Amino acid sequence: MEQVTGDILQVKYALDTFYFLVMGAFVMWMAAGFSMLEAGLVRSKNTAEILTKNIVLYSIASIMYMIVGYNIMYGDAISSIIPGISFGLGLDNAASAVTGADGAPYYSNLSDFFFQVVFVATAMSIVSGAVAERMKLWAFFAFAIVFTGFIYPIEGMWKWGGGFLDQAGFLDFAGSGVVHMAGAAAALAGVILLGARKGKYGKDGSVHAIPGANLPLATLGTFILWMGWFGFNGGSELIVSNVDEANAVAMVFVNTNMAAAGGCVAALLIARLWFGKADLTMALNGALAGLVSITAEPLTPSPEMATLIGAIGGVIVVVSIVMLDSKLKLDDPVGAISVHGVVGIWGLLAVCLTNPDAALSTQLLGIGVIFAWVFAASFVVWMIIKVVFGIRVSEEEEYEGLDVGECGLEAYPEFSTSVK
Amino acid sequence: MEQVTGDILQVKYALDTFYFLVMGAFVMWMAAGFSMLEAGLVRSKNTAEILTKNIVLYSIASIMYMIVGYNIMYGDAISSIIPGISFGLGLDNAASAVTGADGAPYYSNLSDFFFQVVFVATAMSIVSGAVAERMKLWAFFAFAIVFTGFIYPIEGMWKWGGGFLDQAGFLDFAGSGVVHMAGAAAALAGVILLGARKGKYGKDGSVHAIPGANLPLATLGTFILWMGWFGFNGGSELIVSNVDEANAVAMVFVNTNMAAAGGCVAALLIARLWFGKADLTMALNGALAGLVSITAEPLTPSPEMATLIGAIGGVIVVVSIVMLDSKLKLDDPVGAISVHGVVGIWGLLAVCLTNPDAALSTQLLGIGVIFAWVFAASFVVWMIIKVVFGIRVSEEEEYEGLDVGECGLEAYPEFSTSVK
Amino acid sequence: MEQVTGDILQVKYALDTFYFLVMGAFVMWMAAGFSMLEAGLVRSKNTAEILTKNIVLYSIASIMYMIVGYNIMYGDAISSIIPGISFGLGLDNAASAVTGADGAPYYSNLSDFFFQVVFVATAMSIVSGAVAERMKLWAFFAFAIVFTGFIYPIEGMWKWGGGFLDQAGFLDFAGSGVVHMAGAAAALAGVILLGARKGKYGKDGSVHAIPGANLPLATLGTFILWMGWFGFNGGSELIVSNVDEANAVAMVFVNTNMAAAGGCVAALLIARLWFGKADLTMALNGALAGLVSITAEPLTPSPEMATLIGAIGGVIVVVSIVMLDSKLKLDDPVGAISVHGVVGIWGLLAVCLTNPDAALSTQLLGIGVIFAWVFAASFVVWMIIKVVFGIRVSEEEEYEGLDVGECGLEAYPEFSTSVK
Amino acid sequence: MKMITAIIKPFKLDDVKDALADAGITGLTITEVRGYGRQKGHTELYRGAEYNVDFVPKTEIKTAVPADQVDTVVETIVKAARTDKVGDGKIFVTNIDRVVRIRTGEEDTDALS
Amino acid sequence: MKMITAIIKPFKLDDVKDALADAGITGLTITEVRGYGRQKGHTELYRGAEYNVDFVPKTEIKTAVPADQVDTVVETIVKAARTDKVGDGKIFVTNIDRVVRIRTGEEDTDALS
Amino acid sequence: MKMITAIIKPFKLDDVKDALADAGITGLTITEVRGYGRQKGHTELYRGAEYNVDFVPKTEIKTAVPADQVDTVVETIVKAARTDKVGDGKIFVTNIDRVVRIRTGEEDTDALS
Ligand SMILES: Nc1ncnc2c1ncn2[C@@H]1O[C@H](COP(=O)(O)OP(=O)(O)O)[C@@H](O)[C@H]1O
Ligand SMILES: Nc1ncnc2c1ncn2[C@@H]1O[C@H](COP(=O)(O)OP(=O)(O)O)[C@@H](O)[C@H]1O
Ligand SMILES: Nc1ncnc2c1ncn2[C@@H]1O[C@H](COP(=O)(O)OP(=O)(O)O)[C@@H](O)[C@H]1O
Repeated sequence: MEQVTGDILQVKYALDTFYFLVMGAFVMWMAAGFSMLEAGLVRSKNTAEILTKNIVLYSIASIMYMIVGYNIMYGDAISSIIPGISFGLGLDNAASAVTGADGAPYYSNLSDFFFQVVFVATAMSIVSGAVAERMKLWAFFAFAIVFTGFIYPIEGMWKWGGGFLDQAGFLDFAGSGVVHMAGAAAALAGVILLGARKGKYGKDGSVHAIPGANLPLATLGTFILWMGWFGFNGGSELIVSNVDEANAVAMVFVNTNMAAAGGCVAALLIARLWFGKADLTMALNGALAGLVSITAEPLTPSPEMATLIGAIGGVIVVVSIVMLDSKLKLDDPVGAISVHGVVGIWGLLAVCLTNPDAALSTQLLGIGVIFAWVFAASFVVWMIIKVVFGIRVSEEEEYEGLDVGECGLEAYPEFSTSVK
Repeated sequence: MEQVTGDILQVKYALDTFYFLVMGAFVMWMAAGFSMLEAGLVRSKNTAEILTKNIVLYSIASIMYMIVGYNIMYGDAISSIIPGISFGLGLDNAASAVTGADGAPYYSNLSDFFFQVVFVATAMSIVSGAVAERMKLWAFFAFAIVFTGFIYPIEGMWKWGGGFLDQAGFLDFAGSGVVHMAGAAAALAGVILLGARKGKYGKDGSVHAIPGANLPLATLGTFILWMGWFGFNGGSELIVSNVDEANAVAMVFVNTNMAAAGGCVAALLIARLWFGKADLTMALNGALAGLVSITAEPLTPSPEMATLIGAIGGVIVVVSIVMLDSKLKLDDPVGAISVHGVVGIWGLLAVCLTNPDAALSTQLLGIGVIFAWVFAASFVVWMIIKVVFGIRVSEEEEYEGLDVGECGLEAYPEFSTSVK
Repeated sequence: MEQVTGDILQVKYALDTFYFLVMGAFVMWMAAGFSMLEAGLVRSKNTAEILTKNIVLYSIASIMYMIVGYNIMYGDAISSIIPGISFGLGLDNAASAVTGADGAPYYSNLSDFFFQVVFVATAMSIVSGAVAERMKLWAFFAFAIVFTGFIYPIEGMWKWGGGFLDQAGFLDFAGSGVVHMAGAAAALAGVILLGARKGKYGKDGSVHAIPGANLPLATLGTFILWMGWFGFNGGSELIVSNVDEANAVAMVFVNTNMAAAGGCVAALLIARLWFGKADLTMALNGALAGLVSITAEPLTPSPEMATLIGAIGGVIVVVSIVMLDSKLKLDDPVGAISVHGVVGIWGLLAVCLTNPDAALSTQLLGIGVIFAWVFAASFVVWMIIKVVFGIRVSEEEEYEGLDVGECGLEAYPEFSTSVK
Repeated sequence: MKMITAIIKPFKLDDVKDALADAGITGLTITEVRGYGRQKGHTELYRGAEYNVDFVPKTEIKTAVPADQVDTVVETIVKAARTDKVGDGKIFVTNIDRVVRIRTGEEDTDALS
Repeated sequence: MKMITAIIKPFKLDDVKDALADAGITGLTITEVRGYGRQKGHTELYRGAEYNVDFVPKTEIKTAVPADQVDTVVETIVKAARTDKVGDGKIFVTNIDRVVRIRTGEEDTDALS
Repeated sequence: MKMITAIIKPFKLDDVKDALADAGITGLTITEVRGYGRQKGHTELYRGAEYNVDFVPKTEIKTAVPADQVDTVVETIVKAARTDKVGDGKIFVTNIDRVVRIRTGEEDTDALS
């Protein structure tokens, strides 16, 4: 009998671990999504560079989080604010522990690491799009090291590592705040220090559009992100191996899908009404906004409510993109600050609509704390990099394109034309 | 002991739910496949528009099916022909029900919804390719609302909702008919009402090829569909959690793969013999035809037989594409009517080759009923849209491209040349 | 009680089968990765042809391995060197066998076939890139038939089929040697017989770069391969359904990811130091080299060690690509021989660093045997094809591009410019 | 010999080519160009920001002909390329001193036949 | 009438276009070309192998003007396109025998207004 | 000064460029064009339907030279571009009234050196 119970626990452990790994692989896939989205929304002369940034940032994130980030976020903390520091990954669970007493582990520690490491890469991917087409490649990598090794893990510890935000009752299921708004805050600090692309704003304050070179890529990127998000939110339930948890994961999948659908349709409608055209890039940003909106709470809303939350996110993102672009003159080529930052805040607030455990004040506290920390810390780091190495390429390199300047090659050597 | 049995039932429920969700995510991924396939096979000036259609139709399908479609298809029906109507999604299963008596649920209701909703999106995706490069964007969306909310769910209820086709013994495992031929029938009605693209047919009846702008995208789309089809067919077994079911799912995976391989090789060979060249687009359509062929019955054939069924599908699709194009003058830029419609019929007939429960007459009944209903209903809806709003863009917009006309942007602003 | 134990065994069987199928689908997805990688790294005029090669080679591999290859590799062998020959696939396991005595099957035979068939396709995909832009399409297919039906299965039997290499203690977890180096050896034989592309080397021995036409595609391909590799290595653990196995699979996922990250960063750094530019294509090859490096042993290294093993692979690949290209004048457009062959050898040797069961001499034996067999057999087959049909297109066709010559269409009819 | 250079609307290329072929002109070189003239391009909104498309795609056709065929050719092009809408384009006639056919070294009118 | 053909750096196109518009020139045809001159292109390493980019992207602007406007136009272009760095480009002035506006059939200076 | 315009097969560009460089010509502007002539293009089947590729890719090379160098340059191009197969292309020589170097304002032969 004990043998049988042990066997069942082992199977559950295996199922939960496998679930975690599959969901993690889906999230890893989001790295490809960000790459394609960003590569599609920049000009052809800066495409190889943004691709280099994306694949290398994912690699840097993996390495830094393994070395120190994971332990900062989930290791023994000094206090609920100050994390401890230690290095490397520990051993996995023994079979005996799993079949042991109450509170036995549900899944492999390493599967947990895998799931977590793809999250930090997601946060960092948000940054690359916003600073595209003008930031130095190696300055970006320097920032990536600090962000993925320290800035993100510290605020991550405050919430998911059981720190003070968690204790205060701040709710963020899969990371509208911890991941998305954090990435956007780091991006915002970078964009402010970096300035707009040459030619984006006329001397007379006029705003010029700089169309992305390859919209099929951008669309592919959005679909990849949409798919990967099933892992992002679906895996954040952490367990699947009993009826209640399985139902919860199913609910998360459905709501994630519905919010994206709502955001996509809403953004397209707004764009159509406002600009007179069905701006594809807005539909794409709308779908992503729907996904960000639901990420803080994909479990408690009904599917209808999730659609609505996503749709509101879709409206917000269009308004925010236009405002940041034309009023605040913050040049964000892919709309990352709006999609992940502004809509991330909406997502955190929307938790209060359906989750009885949420309190508006605590949600605001969380938003304020995460934003303040990430923005301030990032600002300082960008500033140091700016002073020491410089963060912006020369004007000439910007005209010629970063591909040739930084990477020594062209993304489309046979297609691209000389103008623009 | 009871506790243990309950635990096992819970694990099985969890495994089946998880399986359903993963398979569903694969099917969702097919939306990206259709987008890339279609974006690759149209001209560059119509690419952004077809992408917009694809991502938005997926969103519309999700929303409409949630609101009303799912209930029409699987809710309480008035008779075996007339479905009932109700709105929204119900609660999920309680743990107690799962561990209860015989006939307990296997998997989460919401995971079932998720799996079903991606199917309706697939059916709708078939339509977009056939009417590409000339249909008004918003007319298409209007049709999508009706098709995904009503036309598809009604015929879906007749078979999968336990309606009269199911009762008659009509067999369609994963939807060669319910999904693929249905999509093609709706597409056919649209194509007939819409007419061919300008320049497709000369005044003298000559047929002009209009090459797709980006074949790597089309190939990527085909690979995505191939991958997603493992979910489409593999998930349609519905259960995986015991030896027989696991074996069945494995068989479905193998046969799905083999049929695609057979279709791809056969279509390439035919194209080589017939046209003198190894037409890549035919190899792609051949692979898809193989997949459609096996979808009605991926379980009973041996892998060798599955290869053959797929190969016949690959031959049929090449012949059908050429006939529709040059004899019937039905202009279908991506070959959707042939791939999903003509080959869908072949798939439904091929069930009789290996499944002893199948009867040719019943299969023909099912083909006739589904085709007649979807074609007729779609024709009426397209006609209403045509009369009220118009379904075709102006000749000038068609020359300039729908991207600028409908979406206000270009898919490849830096690459595309002016000719064509 | 017995019923319960049987139920648990059934669930485990189902879980392992499902795990196998999902991992196999990930590996199948690598076919898309190779397609996109290769399509991105050739010139636009040869893009449709390389796509045709890729999707059709996958189909041929599926069919040949079903007909004869699988049985050669895993059927009853005549001796530990000479495989037996038989055709077709057998029946799957009965439920009674699963719940029977010791040594009962863990998972569906057909799921095993599915997992294995995608491996042979991977090996064959390696070849297509190396011989790109000059080999005749149908000569390539002829080789694919022999390679996937015989050459690969025979050496596969020596290791994974329990043949003499296995008995000698040669270790190759997921196929750095059996799959990757084997593919590279076949490619090398082809490249030697084929010669370099026109214009690659000047009469004075100068080396000319021939840039790939579409680096976003190449990057997408790399991300797809990275993702698919979780299935490739993760599935090669074969079982997941208890604590130890689940932990092992998790470790394999983590190490696979870390090795790729290490390879990517290392290759980029070397390229930057050596060439002065952050060559994106080297970062991509570096990530793949990291993956190949860890494939022979992804389980015993710590994640830190895996990162290092991958990083060394990343350094090796850059040096190897440059040496093969400029010193040995072996023209390999995508670097396949270096990534899969040279680094495959490194991976096999690196097993000795962490696996106490490994012996350097046995690893060298395995490397020698596999390389010698595959190279020699492939050389003979290529030679026969060369003599009988010819393997290289005419000079004129090479200038015009294989797309028009072999496939009768262009990959990008609206974009490509005439120069190059 | 004269060089006739016509800037036309891209979708008229086939008509012009066919008309010229009918008129016995069998040598053409075409270039994809972009034009700026009375037909003013348009302003679009991309992500809510203005986007001027100042230049309109045009196709340039060049054909070298003996001086005595200039009138016919000009007329043929005008007829075939005309849509009566702004932006139909221009034809420029310029003088050529010398023509050489690379393959044979033939010169002048021989090189054109 | 004269045809003024200017080869300029691509990013100067907007400046030149605006300057010409200010000078009353409202018809232009531009072509994307690649140039080889004193500005020598550069050698890159792609995957460790040399890669000569001999040709530099340039934009060619053609505008047909009445003979008496040539000096103004040339001057305007020189001023707007100049960066004082090698590779600023060249202007060529050639003679046009005849101009026809396709839409109306108008000829010569009428066709240019 | 004369403008020499040569339409050649694209893959001959490097040979022609090198031959011209050896002959002391250091300024070129090239354009990607498509040609229609004796070399007739071809008919393909795409998805079973006919597809005429009437126009063949060609490269146009323009170089402005002092009048006394015309013969050498023409000869050099003919030699380097010749494959003796139909479609090798044509060379056109036209007159230039005036040349200006944008960077310095130098005129005519000074602008070409
Ligand atoms: N002065 C000019 N020089 C060179 N090209 C010109 C000139 N004027 C017009 N063009 C070309 O002719 C095209 C059509 O001219 P436009 O003024 O728009 O219409 P139309 O010829 O019908 O009056 C322009 O897009 C441009 O390419
Ligand atoms: N002789 C020539 N004939 C045709 N085009 C030329 C000639 N010389 C230069 N060009 C064009 O002018 C461009 C600029 O010339 P270049 O010699 O690089 O600089 P600069 O004009 O400043 O001396 C070249 O890239 C080429 O397109
Ligand atoms: N009369 C012409 N005017 C302008 N370009 C021409 C003319 N005739 C030929 N060409 C150009 O020269 C190219 C080669 O001409 P073609 O007649 O095919 O071969 P060949 O020059 O060997 O006789 C054509 O593709 C076209 O670009």
